[in-house]
Amino acid sequence: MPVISYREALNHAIKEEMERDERVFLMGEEVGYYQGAYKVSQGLLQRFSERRVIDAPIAEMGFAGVGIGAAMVGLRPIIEFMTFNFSLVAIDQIVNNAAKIYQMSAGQFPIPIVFRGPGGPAVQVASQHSQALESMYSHVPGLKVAMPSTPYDAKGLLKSAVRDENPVIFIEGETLYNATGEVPDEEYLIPLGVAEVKRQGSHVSLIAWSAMVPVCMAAAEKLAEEGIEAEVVDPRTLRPLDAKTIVESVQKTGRCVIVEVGWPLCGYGAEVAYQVQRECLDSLDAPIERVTSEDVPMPYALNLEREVIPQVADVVSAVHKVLYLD
Amino acid sequence: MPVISYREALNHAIKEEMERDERVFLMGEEVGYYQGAYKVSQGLLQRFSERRVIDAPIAEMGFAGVGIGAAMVGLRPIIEFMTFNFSLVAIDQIVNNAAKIYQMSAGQFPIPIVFRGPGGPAVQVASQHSQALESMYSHVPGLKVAMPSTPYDAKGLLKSAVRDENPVIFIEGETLYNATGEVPDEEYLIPLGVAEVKRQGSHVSLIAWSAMVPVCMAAAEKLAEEGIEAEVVDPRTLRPLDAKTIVESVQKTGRCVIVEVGWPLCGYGAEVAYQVQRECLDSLDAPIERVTSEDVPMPYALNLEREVIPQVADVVSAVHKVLYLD
Amino acid sequence: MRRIEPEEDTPDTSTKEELIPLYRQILAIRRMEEAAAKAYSQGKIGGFLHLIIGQEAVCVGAVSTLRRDDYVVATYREHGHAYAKGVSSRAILAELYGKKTGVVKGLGGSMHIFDKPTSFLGGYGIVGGHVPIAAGAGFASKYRGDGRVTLCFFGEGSSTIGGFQEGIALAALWKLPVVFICENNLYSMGTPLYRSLAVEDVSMRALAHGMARDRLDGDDVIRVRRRIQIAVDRARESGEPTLVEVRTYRFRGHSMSDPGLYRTREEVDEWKRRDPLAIARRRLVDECGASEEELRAVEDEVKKEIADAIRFAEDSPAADEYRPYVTKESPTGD
Amino acid sequence: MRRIEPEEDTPDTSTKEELIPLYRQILAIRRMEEAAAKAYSQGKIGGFLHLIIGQEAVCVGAVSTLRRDDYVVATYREHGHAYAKGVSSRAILAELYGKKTGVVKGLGGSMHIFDKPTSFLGGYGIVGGHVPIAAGAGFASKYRGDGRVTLCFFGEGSSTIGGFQEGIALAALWKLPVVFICENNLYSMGTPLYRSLAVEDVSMRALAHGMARDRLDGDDVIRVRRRIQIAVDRARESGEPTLVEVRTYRFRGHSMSDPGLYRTREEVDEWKRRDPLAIARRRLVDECGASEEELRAVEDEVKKEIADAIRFAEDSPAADEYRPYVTKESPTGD
Ligand SMILES: Cc1ncc(C[n+]2csc(CCOP(=O)(O)OP(=O)(O)O)c2C)c(N)n1
Ligand SMILES: Cc1ncc(C[n+]2csc(CCOP(=O)(O)OP(=O)(O)O)c2C)c(N)n1
Ligand SMILES: [Mg+2]
Ligand SMILES: [Mg+2]
Repeated sequence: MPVISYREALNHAIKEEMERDERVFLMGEEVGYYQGAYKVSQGLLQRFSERRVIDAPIAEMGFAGVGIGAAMVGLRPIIEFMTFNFSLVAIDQIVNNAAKIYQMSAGQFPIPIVFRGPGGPAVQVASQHSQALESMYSHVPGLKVAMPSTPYDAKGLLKSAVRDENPVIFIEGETLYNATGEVPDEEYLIPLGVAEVKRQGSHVSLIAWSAMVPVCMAAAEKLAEEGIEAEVVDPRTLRPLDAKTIVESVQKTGRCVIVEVGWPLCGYGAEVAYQVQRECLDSLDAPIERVTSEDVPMPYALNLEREVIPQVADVVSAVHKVLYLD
Repeated sequence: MPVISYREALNHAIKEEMERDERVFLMGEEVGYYQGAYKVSQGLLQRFSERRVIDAPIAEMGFAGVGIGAAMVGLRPIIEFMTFNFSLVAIDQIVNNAAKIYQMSAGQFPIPIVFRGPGGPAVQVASQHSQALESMYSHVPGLKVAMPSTPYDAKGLLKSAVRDENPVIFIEGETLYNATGEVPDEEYLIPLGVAEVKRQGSHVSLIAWSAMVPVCMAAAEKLAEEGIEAEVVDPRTLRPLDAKTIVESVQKTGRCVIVEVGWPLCGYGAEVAYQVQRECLDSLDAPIERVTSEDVPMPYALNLEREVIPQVADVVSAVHKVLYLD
Repeated sequence: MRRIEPEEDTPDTSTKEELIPLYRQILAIRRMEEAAAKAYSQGKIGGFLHLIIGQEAVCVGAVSTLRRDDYVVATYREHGHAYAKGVSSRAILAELYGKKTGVVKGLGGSMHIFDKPTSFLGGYGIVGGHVPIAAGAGFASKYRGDGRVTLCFFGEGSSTIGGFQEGIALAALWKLPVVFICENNLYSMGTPLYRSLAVEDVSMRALAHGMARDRLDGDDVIRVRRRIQIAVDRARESGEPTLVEVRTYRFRGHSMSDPGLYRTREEVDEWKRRDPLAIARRRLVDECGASEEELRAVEDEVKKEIADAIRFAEDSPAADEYRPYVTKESPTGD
Repeated sequence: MRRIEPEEDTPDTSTKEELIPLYRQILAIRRMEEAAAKAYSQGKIGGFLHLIIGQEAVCVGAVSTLRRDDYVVATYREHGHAYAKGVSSRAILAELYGKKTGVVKGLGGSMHIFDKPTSFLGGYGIVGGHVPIAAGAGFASKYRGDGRVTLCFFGEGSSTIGGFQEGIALAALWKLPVVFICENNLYSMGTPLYRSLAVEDVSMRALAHGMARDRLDGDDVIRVRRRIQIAVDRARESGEPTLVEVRTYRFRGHSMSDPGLYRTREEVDEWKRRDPLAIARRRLVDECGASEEELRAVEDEVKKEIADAIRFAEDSPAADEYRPYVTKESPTGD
């Protein structure tokens, strides 16, 4: 199977969907002539022209709303946020309009729109540019939230997101763009709301998404050297959440560590922990542990940033804790 | 002790703090000549003049930022959002500026500011005006979040919020403004980060804040008729959270029901559930239950709204469930 | 009283054929709003209720320039706009009553009227938030080349917030066929113009974007119709947006819960003397030679319509479903 | 090339006493930025690095009109503004290196310089988000009557977003002593002016708010100083804000990661012929009778300063604390 990057997988997904459906267009800052701030839209302007690949001025609230209005009347916009840090100036459009118009109109106006872009801390871009906001978006009924961790998932999920009849918040891993993986040439879709076990294991369940999946896979390798077999479950979609797959894993392993790059208080992992304890209380051999970034705005200095963001070693010691090996 | 309304308690707190500290001012839509959309600022313009009670145009992002800038250089603003539904157009200012400037400036510029106003569903104001956003704000390091449930707490917490050196998100219960309670004439403060047991009980712990506290108190009365003694714990501040008081209660009762008016997925209650299970796994006699609003945008019709929002009966049956009486 | 045109300004003449339907709409909206106010005071309508009484000529005159498939985007004060676009008084009042037969099945209430058949894209509750949506509808028309025009209504108090400012900036930059109509009723809740705007001429907001602009008084439905027609033609023909400020006045408070103490009796009375309903009727009689009989016939018909609509609302079954309208079934995933 | 003043426009004459310190600052900023670029390419600086090379005369000329206790609020492209306000090249470069001795202890990096002693209220990373903050500093000055003036810098690409639009609207409505300075360098990342603005004259954004405005070319530091002085005096004396557009050009890409392929060599070269550094030096020699020796002395001094600052940054200890700067100890509650 061809091996391509996460970036290319996203690019192919957008290209294929735009070829497939004339109603799909891409709008955002620098998506056209500049080929995308992270080059995800490479070549699309040349392929589809200014009509369907639209460079927007810096006005996220405005062009997010333009996308919602266009979706109301039958188009299928893909709105790129240069990064999701900048989605905060547009979040009212997403929460009060995109997520609610289908309900306010009693089903007359579905909003088939995708808001996509990188999320989560990159490297040394400091506090205003290093935020993981998935728990905020996952909180809101009417939205769907997808966060792929591999090129294969990125392509399959984005294509599904574009075909979905609802607003989808599609958060890409800013540090994953160069990650490579096998992606078939044939078309495929990955349904929203279906988790995947990325690694089989019997001793502990690691629940992680986006950039924390590779961290957990690395931790699992390390743990394997100690004879600890970790199972890595990637929900892939945070709303709707495929709790079943997670619960089955924890019922099998009896131990659960949830790893996320976001802040601890009210992080998405708290929701996972709640659902797991409700279904697995009797099969839990240890309290559920969470590994998160520290409860601080991100510092700039590399050494401090490393202290703040979950590292492989943090996951390993959390596993030791739930196995009472610490 | 004098009995006053929640609205009056807030009004007195603002008045006293403005009298005490010349740097404190109140800014927001209709806070002056109109005396406040919910009349919380009744009489303040007359008492303090246009200089310190400022009617702002409809520009939440703008005047939230004005408050932050003023706080940076030494003033102590109280910014009123007519309701917290409208804070979403200003959330970037709160998350990216108010919460981070103290960190970005390495401690040079603290931001002593209060963002206050009603939150949570009122009655039949429909989906764009019926949201409980506390879990979004509680997620953000650098902020504090307070949500009083009684006139006494409202006054004591608001006065502390105004004196705090950090940005405080102060969410008032839109349906509590007319609630009355005893409030002493003498000055008092309630520290941020200290929960209160509103009712003693031994069979189950009900964790609730803001408008859900009276609902839980009513449920506790009903349960008492069946001989079930519910303990009601009100964290009062969601960030920082006084987990200790909650944990002690659950360790005593062995059963925990968390009640919130917000949406279920990634609601604040999930965080409480995570912290409780981590500390109380062995003392839990049943999985932690949560009672929340349904996972839907709020419908307008009264009968539907009632179905969506947690009612006393919902709390009672959740308690039956954790007691295995259902 | 702040007029825009000089007192002596006389709007173009009209004909019975043109004016009677407009008069009928103004009257029906007036009666519908009065009926809603009554029902609200009886506790049959809940939540917020923002009436447009006194401003009817603006939405009626403006929407009368549209084709049925043109779009209208409005605020929470939108009953009149929806009615003018073709939503029935039955569907509107049943919605205010929170009934299953309401235009949005009792899910939206007064602030959130949406109606696909008449291309009414909604009533919105977040100030300024609907302006980019209107630009989006215009964007879609340009994308498709469907020749549709979008009208976007908002109040003068909403002309500062980012959503409005970004929305018009994008419409101007991308040349979208949208007419932005500011219903300047001199107050934003209790705040008079001069305390919310540095420049009272809202149309000047267009200058920064090279957008066409216009200003007029909104008491005469024919004037509104003529002037908005120019902007609508511009949008339809050249695809360019216009910002139009229309001076008007609400006779009631901001919403039912507002006693409106911030305005003097005199001021309100002065404006009532320019009641768009009375002006339209006067012009029908004086200029268009309409007979009292003709007009009374219209008035009786409207009376019946609203009485029937209220009965319909009263008798309709309560709203009963909301879960199907959160997430739409999709080919992939739940 | 889009000039604002006619080519023949000759700015006011200056004196050695006035111009040498300004020339020195422009030069120091130029060398500091070049040193930063070098360190970045060596991997000693991380994250985003936005250089102001080519635009130095704007911040130097503008900030030179201020008192030490006046406020400056800037963007992520703020090294020059901070230096002009008095932050040392040591503190700035050590920050870029992520060192404990940096102006914000390695917590902010290139985009977030804050310095209380010089009333430098920060470098901000969210476009437009800092504009209301500048209005807030101005609000505080008015509230206290302390006579301070606030300068707020932003790019032309940031003149559409809500934060900017609401910020200037409030400053105009409340008459706040703030000068809003648009550094119009013709590009917003890779987007040229004409694709991001319907009207290229950014100063026209002031018309909607009745705000004073001005436009000028930013290549001559004396011109900038004279014209900004007028706005600063207005703010100080009448408390009124001004919106000033200054045309300028960045010689490098948007940030270190931008190759700048969207501009032709010719365009860049044409602008380099108007290098503000060269223009200031030429004026010193031609008009102010400065000798080559004098200037070389300044240049050696600057060279030493930056070399020392780099050494300081290199030798400083790594950043080592961040937890104390999340929540401040307060009288009540943690
Ligand atoms: C973002 C936001 N802030 C505040 C409000 C509360 N609010 C609703 S209507 C209104 C006044 C609007 O005045 P104007 O735009 O002049 O319209 P009018 O009501 O006069 O028709 C306010 C402040 C809101 N709905 N949205
Ligand atoms: C709200 C927001 N959207 C997008 C960005 C990404 N971004 C950073 S700088 C920039 C271009 C700004 O251009 P301009 O305002 O002209 O300033 P210049 O960089 O030219 O000095 C963009 C799009 C951001 N920082 N904030
Ligand atoms: Mg108004
Ligand atoms: Mg620029």
